[in-house]
Amino acid sequence: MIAKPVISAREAAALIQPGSVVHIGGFLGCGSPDAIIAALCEAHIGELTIVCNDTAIYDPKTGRTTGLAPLILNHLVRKVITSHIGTNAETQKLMSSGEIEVELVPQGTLAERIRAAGFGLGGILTPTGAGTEVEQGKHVFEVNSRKYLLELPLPGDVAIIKAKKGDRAGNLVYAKTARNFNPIMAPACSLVIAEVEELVEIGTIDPDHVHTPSIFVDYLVTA
Amino acid sequence: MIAKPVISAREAAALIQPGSVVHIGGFLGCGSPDAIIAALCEAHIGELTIVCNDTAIYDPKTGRTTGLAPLILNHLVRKVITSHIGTNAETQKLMSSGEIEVELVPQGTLAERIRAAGFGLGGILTPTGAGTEVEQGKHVFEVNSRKYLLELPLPGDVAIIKAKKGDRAGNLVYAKTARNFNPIMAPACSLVIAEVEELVEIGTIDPDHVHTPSIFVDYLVTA
Amino acid sequence: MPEYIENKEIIAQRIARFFKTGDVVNLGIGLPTLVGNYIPKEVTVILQSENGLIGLGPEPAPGGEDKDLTNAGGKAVTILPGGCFFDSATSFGIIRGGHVDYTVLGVLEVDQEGNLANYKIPGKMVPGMGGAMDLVAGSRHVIAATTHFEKSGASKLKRRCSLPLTAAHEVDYVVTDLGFFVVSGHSFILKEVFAPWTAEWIIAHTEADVELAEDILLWEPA
Amino acid sequence: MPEYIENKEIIAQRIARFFKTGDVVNLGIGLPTLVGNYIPKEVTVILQSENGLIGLGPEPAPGGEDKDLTNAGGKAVTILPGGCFFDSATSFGIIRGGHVDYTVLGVLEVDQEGNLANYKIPGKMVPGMGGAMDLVAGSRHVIAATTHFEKSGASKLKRRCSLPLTAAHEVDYVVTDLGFFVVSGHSFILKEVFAPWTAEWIIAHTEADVELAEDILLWEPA
Repeated sequence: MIAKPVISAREAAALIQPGSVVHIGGFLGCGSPDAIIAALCEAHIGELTIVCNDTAIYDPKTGRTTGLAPLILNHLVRKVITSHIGTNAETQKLMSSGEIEVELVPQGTLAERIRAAGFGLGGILTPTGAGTEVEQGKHVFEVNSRKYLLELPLPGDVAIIKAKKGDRAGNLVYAKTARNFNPIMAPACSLVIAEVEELVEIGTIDPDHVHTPSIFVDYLVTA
Repeated sequence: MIAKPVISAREAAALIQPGSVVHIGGFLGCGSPDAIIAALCEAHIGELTIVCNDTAIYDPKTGRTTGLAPLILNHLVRKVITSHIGTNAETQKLMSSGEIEVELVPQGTLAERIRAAGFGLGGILTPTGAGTEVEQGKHVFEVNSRKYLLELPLPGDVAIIKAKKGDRAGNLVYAKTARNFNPIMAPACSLVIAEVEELVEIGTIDPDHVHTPSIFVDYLVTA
Repeated sequence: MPEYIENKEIIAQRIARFFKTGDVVNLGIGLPTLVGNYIPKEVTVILQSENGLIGLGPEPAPGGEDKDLTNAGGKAVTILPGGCFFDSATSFGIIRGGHVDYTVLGVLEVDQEGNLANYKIPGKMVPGMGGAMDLVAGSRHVIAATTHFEKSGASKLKRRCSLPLTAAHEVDYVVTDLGFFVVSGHSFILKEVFAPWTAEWIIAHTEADVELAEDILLWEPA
Repeated sequence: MPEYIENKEIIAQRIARFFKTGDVVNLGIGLPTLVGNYIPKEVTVILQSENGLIGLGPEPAPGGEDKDLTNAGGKAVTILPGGCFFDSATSFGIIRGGHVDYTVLGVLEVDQEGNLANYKIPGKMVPGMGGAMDLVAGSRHVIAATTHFEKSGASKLKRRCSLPLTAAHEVDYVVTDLGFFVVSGHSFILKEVFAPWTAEWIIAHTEADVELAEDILLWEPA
């Protein structure tokens, strides 16, 4: 197996072009690549379109943030494709002012659209959203007398994801609910940077326990 | 967690009605539920429609069989939905004589159709088979100037699958390439019977290592 | 009739009685989370959390929080023996595939056609649907858990939802702090009246059409 | 010209030179499997097997077979350190998603439009497509590996396939025991002639239209 470059979070940020479509793993900050997010803020890589489950947590009273919330607070985001912005008041504020465009996608549809992009599907039919605003502008099909919406793939330029453990080849293992969107984002993006808590030697992860095969990972960041 | 009934292969066979649509895990016999297959033969449960990667191996010279080949040899199968019958000469013979109907499906499409059935999708768009006989009778869509076929879900009445290890709740762990179609068949079928090599107590499998969550498994067979 | 005082606990208490051992249940954020406190000891349900686990356990003891183990509200939780973790595609495969027996979720509005609105108020609040649209479209049974009235005093059980829908024609049951209703598709059928309320008072205070079930019961919460 | 004798090893030897370190490669059953024997020591390719693994290693030593570890042909194999296993949906996600750089597979016929037929001969032999249709449709580069002639002496490089297609317009390269061809979409472009053959002899013995590449080479296998 081929070892992947192990780089710093700052070097990772430098690989990401302003204006990129960036998939970011995590669920309200659980399982987010926090070091790379911090480096993106520091390098001020802006005009990003981010694909993410949610815009994480920002509490205006305490100033506490989780996950990718700092990208929103630092005005680095032009568009968000996400299922939920309700725990980050700043996203809604910037949406209202017109600075950020928000495309709301049901969470399961978001997951399937990302998977479809990585796995070479031209789209999937889901019952979710039928009869709601989500249906607007979409092809509707009836299969076995149930209505389904055709949802299209959602690829990205870059995925920044977070794993508990990675080997030097890029095989990744996630911990608990920190897995969430991370495994499906890796195949969907041209450039994949994985932040790992623990970096181990090739051959030390049981091949039956690998959650993300090494071939999906281009760079490793230890954090 | 709730413990699932642990039954014999014979009891498992008795749960399967003649004429059922049965998904059977395995790849040329690797990762097949061999004990349940043998019990089906013994109980002579027939008129089955089977969904499987292949009809396994039958060597007419030596009489050697693997996986589900005995179901074919015992004339228990009316229809096969599969990607490959080339290693079981009997399947082709019975197809030619009209006893067995064979629906050939590309392997990746078979996997996605099974997954779609289990995961509530109304279908998926795949580029596989565009411009071939597989396209016949299917809706064709153009997405980003590539042709895709709409492939529909493939649910089953019963899944018989094989795992290396299962806990009493039904959480399953597969070994190596014996995983193959087993994990995706469980969600796709109304009744799921898992044959396990090793039965362990609830709580002894690391929840990050589970390949098939317990909720998909109805019965356990030790073999 | 006594003066109405909102009572979320009674809603949770009643919903907890829906389940039998082995049911897979998803409890939404907020009010539905309370349901977990009332599940009878003799009934073992399997709680699913859409961020990627089944076998959701109780809150951890203080200091026992694991940053990698949270529920769909971002709160630290635990996992029971025999539970397991999976990614978001699998989690919503479980949900959309009909493998969740009951989803319990809060509403802004629910109507007699089984429509439910709970994800945005245009021009005012747009949190997003999160996993709610999938949960409502995919679960076998959908239970709307809601106080009977808005803060304004208007009933949340509508003839027709006015807010953007989370899902169309998917709600099966509504449990409020006044009673338990089955959605027939053209009315709410009142199956249980919670003491001290009466069917007449409930009908008089509900915007939607309410019919009385033939086997209507009076339930006296413990 | 010498008398033609079919030479599968030379095909494998030439195809092995396509790859660079890090490439993900799927080698089909039969002739393509031989390619693995010729990959240069200084090049590390990652072999994918569609039954669910990357990091395919050499055959096990006799007695070292593991019933749970086989390749797509059902043969006992090994896995290299850093390899991993996955289910069939993931395996074909990898394939269809363009994450396999090269797929090498045998053919019954290949034509100058890049069509390939290798999964059935109607009325005679219907093994099924297995994973071939996905591999050809999904891989970044498709290499058809075939002896130049059928047993009958007819060329396997056709103007137009007559057998049912495995995939339409997906073949990029054809390597036979006479030479290496690029598929232009309307002809085969002969890029390399394998000694001792000549371009003229190859053209004369190929049914399809063959054009000579401007930078045509003569390759003398080791």
